[in-house]
Parts: sequence; structure tokens; C-alpha cells
Amino acid sequence: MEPDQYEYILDHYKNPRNYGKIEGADATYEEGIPSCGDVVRIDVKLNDGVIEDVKYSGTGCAISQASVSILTDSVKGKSVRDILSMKDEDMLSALGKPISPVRFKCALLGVKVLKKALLAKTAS
Amino acid sequence: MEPDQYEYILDHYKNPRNYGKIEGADATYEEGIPSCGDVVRIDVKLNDGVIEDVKYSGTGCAISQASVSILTDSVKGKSVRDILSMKDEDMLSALGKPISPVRFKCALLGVKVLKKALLAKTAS
Amino acid sequence: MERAAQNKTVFDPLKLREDFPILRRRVHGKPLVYLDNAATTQKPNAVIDALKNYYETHNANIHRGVHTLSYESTLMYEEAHEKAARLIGAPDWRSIVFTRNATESINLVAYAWGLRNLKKNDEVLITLMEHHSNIVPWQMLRDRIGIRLNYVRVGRGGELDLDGLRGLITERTRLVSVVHASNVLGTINPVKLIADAAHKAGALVLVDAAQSVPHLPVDVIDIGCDFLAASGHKMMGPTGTGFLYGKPELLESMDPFLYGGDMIEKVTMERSTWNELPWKFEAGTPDIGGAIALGAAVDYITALGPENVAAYEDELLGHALGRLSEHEWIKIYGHGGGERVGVISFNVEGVHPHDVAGVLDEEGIAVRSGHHCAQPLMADLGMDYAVRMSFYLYNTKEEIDLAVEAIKKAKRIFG
Amino acid sequence: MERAAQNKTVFDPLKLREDFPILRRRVHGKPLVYLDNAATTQKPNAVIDALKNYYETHNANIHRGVHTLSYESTLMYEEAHEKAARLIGAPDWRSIVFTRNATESINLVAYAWGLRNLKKNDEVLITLMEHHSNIVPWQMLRDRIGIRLNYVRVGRGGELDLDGLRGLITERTRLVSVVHASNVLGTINPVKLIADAAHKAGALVLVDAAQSVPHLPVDVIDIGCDFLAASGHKMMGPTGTGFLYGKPELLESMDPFLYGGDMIEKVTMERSTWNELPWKFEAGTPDIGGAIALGAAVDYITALGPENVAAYEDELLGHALGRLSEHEWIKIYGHGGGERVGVISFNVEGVHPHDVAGVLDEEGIAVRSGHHCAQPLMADLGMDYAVRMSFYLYNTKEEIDLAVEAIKKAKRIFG
Ligand SMILES: Cc1ncc(COP(=O)(O)O)c(C=O)c1O
Ligand SMILES: Cc1ncc(COP(=O)(O)O)c(C=O)c1O
Repeated sequence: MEPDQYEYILDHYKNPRNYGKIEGADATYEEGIPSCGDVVRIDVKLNDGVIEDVKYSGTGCAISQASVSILTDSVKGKSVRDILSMKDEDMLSALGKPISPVRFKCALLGVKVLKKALLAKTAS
Repeated sequence: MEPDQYEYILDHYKNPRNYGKIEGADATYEEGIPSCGDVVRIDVKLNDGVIEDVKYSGTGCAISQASVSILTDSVKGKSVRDILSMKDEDMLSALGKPISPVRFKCALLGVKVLKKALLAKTAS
Repeated sequence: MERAAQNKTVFDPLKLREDFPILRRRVHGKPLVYLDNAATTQKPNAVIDALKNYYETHNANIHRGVHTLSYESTLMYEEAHEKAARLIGAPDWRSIVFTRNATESINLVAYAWGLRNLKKNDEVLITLMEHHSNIVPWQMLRDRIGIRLNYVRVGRGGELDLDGLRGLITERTRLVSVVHASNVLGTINPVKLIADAAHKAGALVLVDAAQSVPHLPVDVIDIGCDFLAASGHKMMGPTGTGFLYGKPELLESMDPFLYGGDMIEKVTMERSTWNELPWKFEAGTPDIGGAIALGAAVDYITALGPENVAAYEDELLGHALGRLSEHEWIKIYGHGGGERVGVISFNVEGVHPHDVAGVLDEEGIAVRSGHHCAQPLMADLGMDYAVRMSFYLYNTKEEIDLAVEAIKKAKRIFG
Repeated sequence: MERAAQNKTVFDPLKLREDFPILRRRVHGKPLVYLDNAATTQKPNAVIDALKNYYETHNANIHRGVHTLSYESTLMYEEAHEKAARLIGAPDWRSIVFTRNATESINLVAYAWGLRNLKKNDEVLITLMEHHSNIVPWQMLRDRIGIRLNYVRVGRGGELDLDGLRGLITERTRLVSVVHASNVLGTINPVKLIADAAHKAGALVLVDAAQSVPHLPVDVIDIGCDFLAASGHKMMGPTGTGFLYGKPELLESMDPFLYGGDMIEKVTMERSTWNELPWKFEAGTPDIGGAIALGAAVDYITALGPENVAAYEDELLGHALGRLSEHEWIKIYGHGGGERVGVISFNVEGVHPHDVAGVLDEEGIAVRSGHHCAQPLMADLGMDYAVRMSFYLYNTKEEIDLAVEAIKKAKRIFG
């Protein structure tokens, strides 16, 4: 693993996309990993089952924060169904660098939170 | 181990020597092994540091009861000091048959009780 | 137990024996005949190798590590929960809490549920057939809280008095805690029926499955129990392993038992919040290696099929009962018909049980003699002490025959 | 720690490493560098073989058996108590109670002594340096009984505020419970002095020795503590092992903790009486195999000499502190002078501790990142999360150098 492989992750970590909150979001969820302190909150604006806007906030390690930035960048225009059927590998392969299993929890926190936000919305 | 090796033990088990209690004993002690239910009580009459009379009572397996019968038969006339310096092997070798380690506790209950009776007496 | 052996693989005890290295051991120059399986069972190579492999390749603390060994250990440890859950039909692995033994499992319920939820004059119903581990924790609550502890009686044939049981369940009964299979008489109790009766009265049900899970198919959903306590070491797992199953919503609602690391979500100087199930009940570094090796034991049982184990042990039991009852001077306790696991307690007329066990030991045969941690039952049956032989899947009819010969020898010597 | 290595045998870490099979493992293609020893330690062949030998040759339940395996297991299990007692200078092996881990040891005191003897407004004094396992049990007592829980503060240099401690000991203080060596800062606390102060006020003293017994000579008589809690798995024993030392008269006077088999003398339907020490506190089938293997770990330490282990680890610590402080962007917590065990918590400026640990993992290096089960201390130091490296007798300076290189790499990537 040479440093440059981290480029994409680092870019998102240092220049987070879609960082912030959405006033009057249709779906919001926040979750953390207590043992390591990572926290991610995601706000979603929906339009007819399609993600119109998404923003996230949170703190934590580069992997968790970059992953959620990368995620939010790719889901606009996708349907709730698309997101709910996303596989862990889809997320992992979007990071531009092979991720060691020890970091899976970090890398998958964002997609977990997004799914929970959408599920909570669908259930209500 | 053929049956006949048990002869001496069986003789003492079925015809216990010195079974009973001593009124006004100089030393008395009772102890059991809770897990197997063996109980032995020993009463001793002393004369100038020498065992003048000894009786035992109790219930339990053949090894524990025969051992204490054999013991009581051999200690009359011995000094308290003799008894307190008795070794486990002295008792075990008096049983006429090699005893498996799993039965040591049974075989040594009597001598333990006798020593405790004498120690309690000496301490008081 | 008229269960048919419908398993794909034929159940071949002689072949199984090769998996258990200790069975090659000699005792007093004779081949070991191990008939003390109700106390603890022997371990197959698969279990010993699982321990060795864990410590030689993966060992690390779980949960909080961002390193490979810790990650592997965590996965393996969680998988062990899953295996235990599957064995007893629990749908959610988070409803399995690993403990040291069945005793700790029951104490967990007594402390974390009982001490906090029971009030004076609340009733706990147990049976006279219980192991001390399902008696003394409730006596503790009686002494501390003033609950009432009632006992269902046991018939001479070894059957629970079910009418009596129904009569003892009142609107004050908060818990019915009952042994699934007796470690003294082998009796298999109708726990499903008992759970029904208890639930109708609004009571919870704990099943002490220490002697059933290793020997029978057990399904917590079918039984309908709220808690189930089991020993890992009595089902070929390492010593120091056991588990508690609890209905998840019940476990969620309970206070923790032991307090410290790993069972918390967040700790401040002022207060703490709890981690999710099952970690909330697993404080401190757990027996990671032991749990993983217990998982290997579960795999071993699962591959054989619990129903095949039960059928084979039933064959052994039938053989042993037949051989023992050839002698009118052998008194067998409580085998009055009905389903039994492979446990027989007996006495030899005129011979102290200790002396019987001692002669058997000289022949290399391991049986237990004593009160079998069930003094109230023994007192009720009027025996106090007895010899017990108990079987497992690696025992054979030939071993039982050797034991019967040794019992005859004990009778010749001491009778 | 200026202890001289006065041992007969030369302490040769490269030779010792051959005893630890896991150290031949590779992680991500690199040789494993295990620097997470404060979480749990690796096991030498002697320990793994002791487990294997126990299960292959002796395994049986203890105490009540009149058969050879049970007899052997009982002797070996008692001997394990003796070994643990000798290691910490306890004159009586019956004052050693085997537990699953240090956490259970402390909970035993909280339940069996605290819950029964403490009253509202009684005070328990701990420190801000405690592991969760020495905080949360006392919070439990605060919530249940209304005791007061006070904390001694910790200076920036990692030292306990001893004047503050003296001031916090009042006539209401019933227990001072203090960590011997901090699992975050490495600080070795003056427990003898603390025990003196506590005893003068009539309070009992518990020492959490989870991080000291594996690394230093520890003597309970010299310290004068009433209780001492230790982890077996942090001193090369198997997971699932730990112990509590208690002064015998104190243990005698206490109620039991877990209730069930083996801890009783006699059980009737109405009441039970307790077995003698230590069995009174060891309910149910204990982790016999684990305890015996822990005995092998104690033998291993004893043969090396705890003073030599301490001296060597101090060398490693000095080397690591030197290498880490070459970089002003590495912030080390609490190493302000005074005696320390080989534990360093630090952060890399601008890099999340998780990312540091992640990069180290890619290099085969195991360190921990997180709150180290000491959230109140972390909050007080204003860091919440940190990377921790912790050493044991099989680590080398070369391994530390590799770790420092990997930290530099993490800084290059993320800083
Ligand atoms: C029926 C029953 N319950 C509970 C126990 C206690 O098991 P453990 O020793 O694993 O705590 C036993 C075993 O002795 C048992 O037979
Ligand atoms: C200082 C200290 N106390 C207690 C503990 C808890 O030890 P265990 O996990 O053995 O319960 C630890 C280990 O994490 C520790 O470092």
C-alpha cells in the first residue's frame, strides 16, 4: 500500500463533499461506533422515491468520513430501492484503494446510516 | 487387586475395634468429608501426654472406617508427640493393601481427626 | 426416546472414539472407561485443535481492535455465538451470552433479573430434582428479598409430579425454573408443557439444560422457554464454557450482571450506558479461545446429528439397565419408565458407593459416587449417596459390561 | 524502574520469541509485530501444551470424584492456585479465587463484599486513572445503595494526585480501589503508600493489578492490600482466566458471590452452608484446563524472574519513548517521569488514531486505538481517543523501530 493509493480517500477527507445539514429533510439518521467514536449523520431530500439532495455531517477517521463523502457524491438521482439494494462491495470498491477488513466497519458506516435513514422514512 | 488383599481392611470394617465414645474424654474431635459423607469422631483419654484410651464413631466407606479402626488399635500407649509426627505413609502402609491415591482422603481421615483432637487439647 | 437414526452418516462409536485422544489413556494399567459424562465430557481433537489453532494463529482481544488479529478473533468469537444459537434453535445469536458454566448462567438470571424484579412473597417454583445450581441462587433471593421458594415433588419412578406442579403455580409465581434432564435420575422433564402452564399464569420459565443440550435435540422456540442455561464443558467444549439463552426483549429489559469493560456504551464519572446484546452481559475479556473451541464442539455434534446421539445413548442406556437389573442387589433409582438421558444412579446393597467407585477405579473405570450436587433429591429418595454412571457418544456396550463386572467384584469384596 | 537483571539465566528475547508460535505469523504479508499486550498477551508453547496435555490426558471434573482422572485434575487445579499465590506472595493458596478475568474479580468484591456491607453515604474512593472495570461496578453500588463514589485526580504528567487522595480519604471511606499500573499511561501507582493511608482511616484496599502482575514483581503482603484483582490472559495464560486474591479472614467473613454446586457444604430445601475457601467463591465447574495452563504461564514468568521481565520492558519503554519523541508531531500522554510499565498512549497530529492503527495494521503491526476502556481518564486528558502501544517480554527494539516507521508513514499519508 503506497501513500498515493490513498489519494482519492484523502481528497474526500480533506475536501468533504456535501458536508452539512438539510433544513426540512425528508429522512435523517445518525449513528456512531462507540468503541472508536466515529459518528455520521445523513440528511436526505427525496422526490418521488428518488434522492434529490443529500448532506452529511460527523467526525471520525479518514476512512469513515471519506467513505460517506464519496457515497453522498454518488447517490443523487438514485432511487431509494437502488440504495437499499447496495451491497457492501459496491461501497468498498468505490474507495479507489483496497480496504483491509479491519476497516470495513469504518468504510461501511455511511452506507449503513443512509440505508437506516431511508428505511425509517419508508416505514413511517 | 484381588479381593483377598482387602482382608485386613474388611476385618476392621466389619468388626470395628474401639468403636464408641469415652465419657469425660480429654480430647474429642469430629470431622467429615462433605462431598462423600464420611464422618469420623474420635475421643481420647490421655495420661501424662500418652494415649491411655481411644474410641471412635462415625459412618462412611470401608476405607475410611477401617482405617480409623486400624489406627485406634495402634495408638494406645503412644505419646501425643508420636501421633503428631505420624506421616501419611505410616497410616497408608498400615492398611495391608496398597491404597490408590483416589482413596487417600478416606484412608487419612482418621489420623487427621486424631491429630486435630490432640492439637486442640494441646492448644487449650 | 424412540428416535430413529436417520442421519446420512452411519453412527460408528468405534470410529468416533479415535477422535478422543484421552480414550487411549490407561488407568491402573487398564484402558480408561470413562462413564462420568454427566460431570464433564471428554474433548475431541477438533476441540483441542481449535484451542491450539486459536492461540497459535489468531489470539487477540476482541471488539475494539483495528488490527488483523483482533478482527479475526472478533469474527470467530461472534461465530461461536451463532453456532450455539443454531444448536438450540435460537433465531438471534445476540440472545446467547457466554458464561463460565451453567451455574453462572443461572446466577446471571438470579442477579440481573431476580434481584431487581422480584419482591417479597413473590414465588419461584423449582423441583426437588434440581441440581444445586438451580436451588442455591433462589435460596439466596429468598434470604435477601423474602421471595418464597417452592419445590415440585418427584415420584419414586423418577417422574415430576405434574399435577403437583400445576397446583403450585399461583398468581404469585414469577418464575418456574426446572431442569430439562436430571443429572441423577436421567429423567427428561416435559419442559414444553411446563412452560405452557407457567406462561398461562404469567410466570417466566428457565430451563436448566446442562444435561439435555449435549444429548438431545433442544429447541428453545419449541419449548417456549424464556431462559435456557447450558454447560459447554458437558458437550465436549473446554472447561470454563457455558452459555445462557434469553429471549432478546427480556435480555434487553434487564439490568447488566457484571460491570466493566466491553459491556458499556459510554462511561463518564457520573454514569454509564450499556452496550448492545450480548455484550451487555459479557463484561471484561471473555474466554475467547474457549468459546471458539466450544463452537468446534457444536460443529461436532451437529455433524453427527443430535437425534442420532440421542438414539445411540438410548441404546447404551437400555443395555446398561438390562445388565444392572440382572442383579437384585443393585438398586437403581428412578428409572420407572418414560424418557431418560443416559444417566443411572444406583447403589450396591451392603457396599458404600465410595467403595464401589473405588473398585471400579482400580479397573480403570471412572464413575462418580456422592450426592451429585442434588442433596435435596437424594434426601427425598432416602439415599444421600449413590454411584452414578453416565454415558456419552463415545461409550460402548462393552464398556458397560466391564463396569458391570467391576460392580460384581465390588459386591464380592465388600458385600 | 531501575531494577537490575540479576537472574541466573540471561534474558534473551530472540530466544524467548521461539516459544511463541504466533510470532511466526504474517499479517498482510509482513511478519506480525504484536504491540497490543495491554489488551491481552500471546501464549508460549508451554501454555498451549498444558491445555493440550490436560485435555488429552487428565480431563475430568474435580472435587467429588473417586476416580483417577478426577483425582489428577483436582491436584493440578489446586496446584494452579498455589502457583498464582506464590507469584504474588500470598502465603495461603486458599486466598486465591479463580475468575474469568480481572473484571469478574472486581465484581466479586462489589457484589459479595460491597452490596452486603456498604450503606448509604459510605464512600468508595477510586481514581480517574481506572479502567472501566474498576469504575462501573462501584457506580452500580452507587445506584443501588446510594454510596458515594469519589475520584482522585491525575496530573498531566500521568501522576496520581496523592495529596488529593489523602484529602479524599475520610472516616466514611470504606474502600479505596486503585489501579496498580495504568493501562493508558503506564503509570505505576504507589499502592503501598495508598494502602497505608487507607488503612489508617479504616478503609479496605483493592488493587487492580491487571497491568502489574504480568510485568512487575508484586507482593500482596508488602503492599498490604486486602484484595488484588488480576487477569490471567494478560500474563500469557489462556483467555477466560483471572483471579482475585483476598485476605483469608476477609474472604471467610464474606457472603458467597455465585451460588450452586461445589461452593456448598450442605444443601437442604430450607438452607445451605458454604464450602471452605476458595471453593466457596468458585461455583459450578471451574475452568480447570484454563487454570492449569495459567499455572504454566506463572511457571514461565517465574523462571524468567519478574524483576528481569520488568527490567527488559523498561529498556523497551525507554527506547520507544526516545524514538517517538524525535517527532514533535507525536503527542505522548502522561509520561512525565516516575515509574512506568511498558504502555504508551499517543496521538499523531492531524491524523485520527484509527487511521494510524490502520496504517500500522497494513504493515503487520498490531496496536490499539480507541478509548482503552478508560473514558473518564481520556475525557479528563482531553483526547477521547488515542493510539496505544504496549510491550511484553517477547518484543524487541527492532519491532519498535518498525512501528515508528509506520507511524511516520501514517503521518505522510494523512497528516
Ligand atoms: C442438571 C445440571 N445443572 C447444572 C449443572 C451445573 O453445571 P456447571 O458445572 O457447568 O455449572 C449440572 C452439572 O453438574 C447439572 O447436571
Ligand atoms: C488496568 C486494567 N484493569 C482491568 C482490566 C480488565 O481486565 P479483564 O479484561 O481481564 O477483565 C484491564 C484490561 O483491559 C486493565 O488494563
